[in-house]
Amino acid sequence: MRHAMFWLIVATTAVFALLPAIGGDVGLRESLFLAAIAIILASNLNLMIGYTGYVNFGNIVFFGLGGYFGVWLSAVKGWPLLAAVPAAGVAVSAVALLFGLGILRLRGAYFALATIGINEAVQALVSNLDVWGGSTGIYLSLASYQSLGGARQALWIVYFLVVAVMAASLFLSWRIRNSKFGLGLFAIREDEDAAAVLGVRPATYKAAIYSISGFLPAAAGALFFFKNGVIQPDQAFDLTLSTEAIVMLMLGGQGSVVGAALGAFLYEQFRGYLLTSPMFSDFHLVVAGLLLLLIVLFVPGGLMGWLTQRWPWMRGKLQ
Amino acid sequence: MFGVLASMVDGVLVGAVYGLAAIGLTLIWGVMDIINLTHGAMVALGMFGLYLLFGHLGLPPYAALFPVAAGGFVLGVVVYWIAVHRVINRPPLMSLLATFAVNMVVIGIGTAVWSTSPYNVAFAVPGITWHGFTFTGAHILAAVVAVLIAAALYLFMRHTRLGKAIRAVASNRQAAELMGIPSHQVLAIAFGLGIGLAAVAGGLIATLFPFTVLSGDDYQLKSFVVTVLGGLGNPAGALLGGVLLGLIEGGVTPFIAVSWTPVIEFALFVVILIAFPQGLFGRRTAR
Amino acid sequence: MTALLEVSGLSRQFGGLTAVKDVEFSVAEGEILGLIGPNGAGKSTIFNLINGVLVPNAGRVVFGGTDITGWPPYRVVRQGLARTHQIVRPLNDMTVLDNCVVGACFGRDDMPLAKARESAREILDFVGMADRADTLAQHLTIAHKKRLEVARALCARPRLLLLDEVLAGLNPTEVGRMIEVFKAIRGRGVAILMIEHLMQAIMSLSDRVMVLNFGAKLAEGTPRDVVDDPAVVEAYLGDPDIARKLMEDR
Amino acid sequence: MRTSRKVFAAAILASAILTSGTTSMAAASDTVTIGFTVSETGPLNVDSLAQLHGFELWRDQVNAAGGLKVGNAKYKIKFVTYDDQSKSERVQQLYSRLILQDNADFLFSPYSSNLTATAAIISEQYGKVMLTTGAAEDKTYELGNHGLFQMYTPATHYLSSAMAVIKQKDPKAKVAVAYSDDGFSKAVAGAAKEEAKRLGEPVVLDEAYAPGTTDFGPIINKMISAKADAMVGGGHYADGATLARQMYDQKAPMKFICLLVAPDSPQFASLGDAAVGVAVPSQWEPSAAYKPDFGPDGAAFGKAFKDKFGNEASYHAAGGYAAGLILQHAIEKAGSIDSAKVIQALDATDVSIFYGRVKFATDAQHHGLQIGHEMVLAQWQKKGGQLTKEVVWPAAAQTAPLLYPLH
Repeated sequence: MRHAMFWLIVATTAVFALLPAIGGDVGLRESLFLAAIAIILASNLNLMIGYTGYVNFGNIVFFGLGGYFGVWLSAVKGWPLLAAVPAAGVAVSAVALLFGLGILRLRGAYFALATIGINEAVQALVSNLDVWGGSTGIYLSLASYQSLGGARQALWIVYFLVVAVMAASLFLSWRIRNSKFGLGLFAIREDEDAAAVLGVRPATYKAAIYSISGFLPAAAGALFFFKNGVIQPDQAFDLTLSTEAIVMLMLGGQGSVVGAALGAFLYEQFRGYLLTSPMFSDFHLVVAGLLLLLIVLFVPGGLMGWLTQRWPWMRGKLQ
Repeated sequence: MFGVLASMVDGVLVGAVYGLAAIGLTLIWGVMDIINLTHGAMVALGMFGLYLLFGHLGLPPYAALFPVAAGGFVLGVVVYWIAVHRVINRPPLMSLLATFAVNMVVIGIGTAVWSTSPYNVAFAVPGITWHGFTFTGAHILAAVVAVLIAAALYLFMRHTRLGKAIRAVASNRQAAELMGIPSHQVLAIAFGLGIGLAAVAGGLIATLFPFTVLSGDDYQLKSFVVTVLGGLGNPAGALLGGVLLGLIEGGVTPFIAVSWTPVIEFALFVVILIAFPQGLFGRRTAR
Repeated sequence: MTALLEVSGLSRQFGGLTAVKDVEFSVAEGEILGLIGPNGAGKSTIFNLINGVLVPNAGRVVFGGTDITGWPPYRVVRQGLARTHQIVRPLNDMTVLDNCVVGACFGRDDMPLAKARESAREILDFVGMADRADTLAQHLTIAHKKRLEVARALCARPRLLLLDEVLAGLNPTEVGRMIEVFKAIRGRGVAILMIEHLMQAIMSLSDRVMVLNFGAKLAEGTPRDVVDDPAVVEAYLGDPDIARKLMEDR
Repeated sequence: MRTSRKVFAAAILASAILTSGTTSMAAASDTVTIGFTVSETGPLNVDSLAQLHGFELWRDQVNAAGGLKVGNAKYKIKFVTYDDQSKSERVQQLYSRLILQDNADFLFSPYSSNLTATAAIISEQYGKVMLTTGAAEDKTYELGNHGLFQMYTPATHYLSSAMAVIKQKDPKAKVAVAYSDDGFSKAVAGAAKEEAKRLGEPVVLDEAYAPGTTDFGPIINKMISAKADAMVGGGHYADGATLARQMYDQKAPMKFICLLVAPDSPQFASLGDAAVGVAVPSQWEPSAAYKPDFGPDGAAFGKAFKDKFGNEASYHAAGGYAAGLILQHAIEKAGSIDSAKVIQALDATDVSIFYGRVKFATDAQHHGLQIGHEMVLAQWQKKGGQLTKEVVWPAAAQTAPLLYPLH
């Protein structure tokens, strides 16, 4: 059963990597690129919301900060992309640890609010940071892609790296879910005080998972904005992206590895469809909002919750 | 020197309106322990409500506040029964998301109808000029109206049966039900009141500044800051918190670049949330 | 007998109210000490002070020779001192087995996951809940939730178990079963400090009994001594006849 | 387990169908497809939609005349557009889609410099031509692109005429610079400050405000405190209009006000008296009478636009129309719709249209930067109780004398 999950992750990764590569289909690549980013965001958010029960409403701050560190290191400081991306992850994890020690004293909705505050504060701060170009942000010249063999090849490389980060996110979610660490997190989610009485050290666990959940989104942010060619504060710290990640998680089912990924994938495709369909392009927000409302009111467990409720035997198999 | 003072007076005037906007949020928060993420959308609807009543029906702006409030109240009750009623006893994530979903729907419809272009309520009230600095009449009136509404709310909560029922439900839902208070009706009314207040605040803001469908979000964020400053679920604190926020904004802007104000604002928000989870004034109740 | 737990001068105020006042007692290795007293006497507060949920204003808690005063709960349990809650606190959305695995994982032995799972199954078998291992904790009956609470605490492989009114709310059959479990626990050499209102049970199980009233120790001794103590009878037991009957049932 | 894999596979399949639902239809041989994204929603939508109207007018006129002339053939023009929501998130996906699925032959840029830079990474790879309007920042053309061609005068030149006017009228005027904290406005303001330094005008206030700002009270108080005589800056429509209105409401004693973008829009007249005297650097004005070598003259364009959309054309609209016109000119010159040939033709372009002269830089450092076009300074004035926008600078294009000081 454990191996089944492993192979599922391998198979998903392979599909993502190979499907567009075989035909050289850039359109499919672009669409899967956004899906992979969504899966990364939702999976790592799942570590906080689904596993630990803490609602990180400002989760996009990791993505944005990672983007800034990554673009700055690669475009301004001339680091190779392969060094800049993990460095962005490490830097953001370190920053997250600092934030986490402060705000993780808060619980429930208070924590959620504080995460919004952090995202807004960071955005406002970065807008004033001249090293990072302030509100103008940082532009990459096409020459930045030369070391990867030109823009065309660079975009493929970035895509494969994003798929790798996605695979790492899924793998991380799965390993944590089945680890002692994960068990401690679940205990915190269910009842933080009871967990402490059982020997779980909540403060350490929470700070650790908050920091860990920032690592891969930061790497994804570095890759996304490298490919995007420009990074500016309002795109990097866009709160709606944060909330969309939550919607994805709800759609798939919080707490579940497959659920987070599936929710992200489906939502992303759905959004893309709504945006480009002439009938719904005006109403994509309305449709997405109604969908979310219906899930919250009637299927709070999301897709996976619903499936395991109908077929309880799936519960054990899908973790 | 006069510049700093003028800036602070302006801050207080605008702050009273921030406070009014925050009262709607904090009332709902205090009574039903729900952070209402439709707040911003409702503020925006209030803006457009005033715009339509003033621009198309020709109502005087301050008279138009009454139908705006009434409309907000009705909408709030409807939203309560559709989206909030079922999530009220569930984990905080659920009520956050339910209200956020409503927010998306309202903003989505608003965007389709009004696009995201800016709108303007074009009217002016003569102001007061003092050492070359002018305080516009609209600012002064908005602050006065905000304080009047806050006072009316206070009296309502203290001295009417319904107000007392709301406070009873806020402090202990089960106990209130045992005393024969139909808690869900009361909650629906409280939610309606909160939305009505958000809408009125939106209407007042529309008399001061131009707005788009998305403007409500800014005031929602400010309302969070104000709420945290003033104490969660505390209407009087919210008004004070609003004025305080306005003062801070007005007090620091003469000395630093305005682009740093949001940094200070949100850093303050996070720090106060961590250091004083009860807010600077008072406790976490609606009493 | 060497003392496993030594509590001395323990005090705690809430605002102006003194909940626990200068309490002193000890529990020996393998002993069962019953803690009784009227509602609000400070019994649960003492548990909270011992396991670190609350920090005492004064006094010392020494466990197995280590001063654990003011330690946070997660450190206390790793030292081998586990507890149950008066109002059960199951980890609702987790299976019964996982609830116990948490206890085992983070308990005294700091077990790896696989070993903890094994150990948890063994404990579930021991308390007679093996057949419920895969049920979600929230779906259990109250009796089973109580038993889960005990099982989970046991999984930490404690040397001392604090039981907070585990029998309350159970029907006589269930009480009987639970008492069997307690006896078996003692059989394993685990000391127990128990709060209980069910006199019959506490009198029959305890080696010694301590009576608490208004946050202070009123009496301490064998069940017989305590039942015969007029102060205890007045403060808590009320009717001397009932007290006598309790001892006869023993 | 099996089920989960099936579910997942089904989901992938379903979405694959969703994404590839619109299988690319090969463009019919007698049409030219032009693709671009429009900011239908979000903060850029006013300017972006004005620009779209310009594009549309051009398309309809060309199609009504039988189509684009390429050699002996005539091609009808077809647009494919998507909403980018004023965000860069999907821009690359949408431009990839435009190029690969919708088979766009040519591209227009999204509105704004940053979205354009993002889109250019895609267009450049496929050697596509992308005409930009509303991407005024110089640095967008310093990134190494070959197919990007700018229709607007670059940002660094926006306020030079305003600074010159101030110098001429009052050499000792104290200048306040307050601008939206976005790339374009910042670049404009930065250049204006340089220019002020060069001309010896003291800058007494230098403030950037967040792009969504609606309350300018604090900044206006600062201007008054600093005793500024002239104010230059602004950003886009919403903030500019608000700033003008609040300066009027708060009786800021400015002798000269010049704002970016906003006062150019016909909507600005709705400010009433608050609009009087506000100047704007403009890419184009209906009254500016350039003699075109190609296409309609300004009056004809302005009339056609008003007939079609019911309002005066702003310079965004004119820029959109001009972009179409320049593309048409290059295609006709190249006699081909092959991108490489059209790029050559654009490199060689030096033509006057109703919008003024258009010529692109061809050096590697600034390829595609607009170097032919010059801006005018327009000012709202009251004539017989009617608000009109007059060209006040340079003297050659002047339709009315400058109003200075305002108070």
